[in-house]
Amino acid sequence: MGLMNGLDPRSLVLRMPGGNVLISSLDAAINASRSNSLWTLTFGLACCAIEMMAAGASTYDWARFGFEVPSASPRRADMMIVAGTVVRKMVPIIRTLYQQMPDPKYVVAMGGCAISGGPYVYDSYTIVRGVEEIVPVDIYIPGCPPRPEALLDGLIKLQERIRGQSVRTAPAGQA
Amino acid sequence: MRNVTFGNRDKMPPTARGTVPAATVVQPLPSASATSDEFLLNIGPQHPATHGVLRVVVTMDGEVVKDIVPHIGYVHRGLEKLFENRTYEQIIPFTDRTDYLSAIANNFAYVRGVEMLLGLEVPRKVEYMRVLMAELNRIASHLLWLAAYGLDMGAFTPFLYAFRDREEIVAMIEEASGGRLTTNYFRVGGFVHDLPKDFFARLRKFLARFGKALNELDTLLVENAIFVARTRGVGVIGKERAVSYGMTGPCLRASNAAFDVRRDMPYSIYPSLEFEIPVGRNGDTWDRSWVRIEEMRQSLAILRQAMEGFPEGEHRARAPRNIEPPAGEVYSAVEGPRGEIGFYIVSDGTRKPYRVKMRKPSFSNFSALPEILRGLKIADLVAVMGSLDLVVPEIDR
Amino acid sequence: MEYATILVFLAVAMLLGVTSLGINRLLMPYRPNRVKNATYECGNEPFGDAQIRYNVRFYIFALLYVVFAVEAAFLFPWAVVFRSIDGMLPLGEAAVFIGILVLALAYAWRKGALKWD
Amino acid sequence: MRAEEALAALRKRFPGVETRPVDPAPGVTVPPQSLREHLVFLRDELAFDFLVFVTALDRPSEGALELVYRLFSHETRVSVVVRVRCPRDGARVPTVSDIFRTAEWHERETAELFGIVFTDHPDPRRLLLPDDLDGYPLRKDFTHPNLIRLPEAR
Repeated sequence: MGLMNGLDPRSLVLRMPGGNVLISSLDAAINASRSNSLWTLTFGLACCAIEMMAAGASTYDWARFGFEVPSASPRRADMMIVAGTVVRKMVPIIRTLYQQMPDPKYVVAMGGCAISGGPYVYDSYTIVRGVEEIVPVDIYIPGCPPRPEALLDGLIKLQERIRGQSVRTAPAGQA
Repeated sequence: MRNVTFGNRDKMPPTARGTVPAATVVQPLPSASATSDEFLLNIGPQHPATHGVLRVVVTMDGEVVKDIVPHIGYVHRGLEKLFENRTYEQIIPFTDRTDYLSAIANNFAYVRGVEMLLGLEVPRKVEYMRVLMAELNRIASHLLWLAAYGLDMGAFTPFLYAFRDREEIVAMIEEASGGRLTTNYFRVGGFVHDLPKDFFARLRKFLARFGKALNELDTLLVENAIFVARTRGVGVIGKERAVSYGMTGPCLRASNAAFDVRRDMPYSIYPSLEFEIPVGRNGDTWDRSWVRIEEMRQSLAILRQAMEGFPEGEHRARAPRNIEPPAGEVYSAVEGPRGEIGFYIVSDGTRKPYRVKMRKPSFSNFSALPEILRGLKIADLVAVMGSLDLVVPEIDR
Repeated sequence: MEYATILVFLAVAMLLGVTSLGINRLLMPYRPNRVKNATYECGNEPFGDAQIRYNVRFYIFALLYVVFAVEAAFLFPWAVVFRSIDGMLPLGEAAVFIGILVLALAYAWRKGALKWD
Repeated sequence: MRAEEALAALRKRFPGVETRPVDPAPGVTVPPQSLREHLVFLRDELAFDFLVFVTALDRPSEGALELVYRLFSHETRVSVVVRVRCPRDGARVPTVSDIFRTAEWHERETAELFGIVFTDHPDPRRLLLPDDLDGYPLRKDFTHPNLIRLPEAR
């Protein structure tokens, strides 16, 4: 298997007399570095934000997987975790924030509210039934709120998807 | 590894369902006049200091704050409209999603209101269980406030220590109710199920350890010299102005006002428990923080007393299957971690309430921000907002 | 004096910079758009203009800082050669140099340049 | 000032004091014109220093909106409910935000959710609702394309 965690198996490790030589494809190297250092845009809307903080705290500690820096500005963020209820007054803001994030960017819809409006689908005149109507979503993490482990599991799935990317067809950000 | 492209990433997602209108662009505010050197600073919905999504437009003169205009409603889900189309039992999970840090206090206030409408007496064991859970929830909420406030003031360590202790409480609450944060544990007349077998063993272990850990947290943040320098005498509000703004909870008690719903409108078994109400003297940001630390110590004392006097008995009273209270109205208030949480429930005899008005502490506490902050510096804005311990969905409902 | 080595050194430095940026430019998905290039305003439409007038005291403090930064810059070479020269002369010179600047600071202080609000 | 004195003074001042079932707090119905005067009396004479909340009830059958002001006194620990009945459309009620500062936001919220105009309110902007939402959501007859009602359980 790959030498480093997450390195693409296509990479070869040659044992040479002078020491090991590592040959890897460009994609594998880029994807390994990109997937293991995803910075998240702190975007807590409601209850899921607290579980996101718990995932960042000492007990669950998502820094083990490379999500070390929750960045407050979209300029340094790789992914946007929409954690909480999306409401129509928030729509232009979410769109602007998403477009202000540099490519390649990813969106994680955390919790029932972000996926489909959650418990507020009926009888709410301001609810947006799912953040996918505003920004393209990559990973959906169900739960109300999802446990920190569920969030970590979702983010690890996102990492695996990123490892499958290629520079030729890197995800095209939104116009 | 197959080559993955993320679906139709190029074009914007179709708003086929048409529920989302074209981007309702927020009209830009008029910028301050060109002659004066005032300018408008927008601390917008997505900002670390706002603990959620509320927007504050600050008119600045240099670095001094001249005026503040808060904008809220970015998580307004229209709950009070939603409640009019839900039965009394279906409303319980929504109450703890308005203020997820004190879900149990919200459940408590709402369920007590419905029980008053029904004239239902709950067994003594249920009262003790409710006080136990409410005080545990208060400590967990204050710990999260401490963590977030540490982050706001630039101290990362309290965040880790506070969350370590909070995880213990959250694990206990989860074992009892099934939910870490949004518990939905209360029912009209009692609880969903009884406390787990080893609950008191874990609680005793927690009480033994947490006293020392709390002193550690206290010296780590609230007694920290830099913290005191940044908060002593900053953001002062007097007792009369605080009461006039409807402030309640630690923010009010910091301004030398010994008002606590557990004393003023006694409910459950609080009259039979001895605990003091910590009161700050001069209503500044440091006092608001100190009051919360002292409250946690008082909660530990309450937990010990409730544990000793814990009676035997049913964990749920004989409540009717379908709850249809007689026509009438009731206001039931509980002392949540942020202040008075009240439910004004008007029933018309059917299975769904005619109107439910939620009186939430953060709504009034936040409305006092412009008066507290006028004339302070921009760095103090972050300190004062953190000390108000705001939970945004509670403001917007 | 072989200037060639410096030239080569310079070329390699330039090459290093250009290639790393070039590769970066080739590999990264580059999609600028109007909103992405707009200033970040916590998610809202940016309003007001950036060139606002603000109090002069910020500028004065910046000036004073520059003066003392330059002073420190001059003291570095002096400190390097200080040990190799015997006698009290270098110490005296530095004292005069620092004295003049302290005088300037005292003057600024008296004139109220350091008064903040 | 003890609780009994406050209650006695209350009954003396307002003849029509009545309590509705279950809520022990005495209720008083006043016309909109004299609302301010009564609230100043309650705050200054009877020490009702805390305005708990301001909200409204939509009574479409009676064609009326019922405003509810709930006051509480920290000194005497007594609650009182002041009610104002006004017509469903074109209701104009004087603001009390200068008597109780908390009323400013409560009134703004009640105004945009029920459609009541609070005269000479210092800042009558919208508080919670998005700008493009017209109609008053908390009225019983409010409909909106985005509002899908929960289907009745069979």
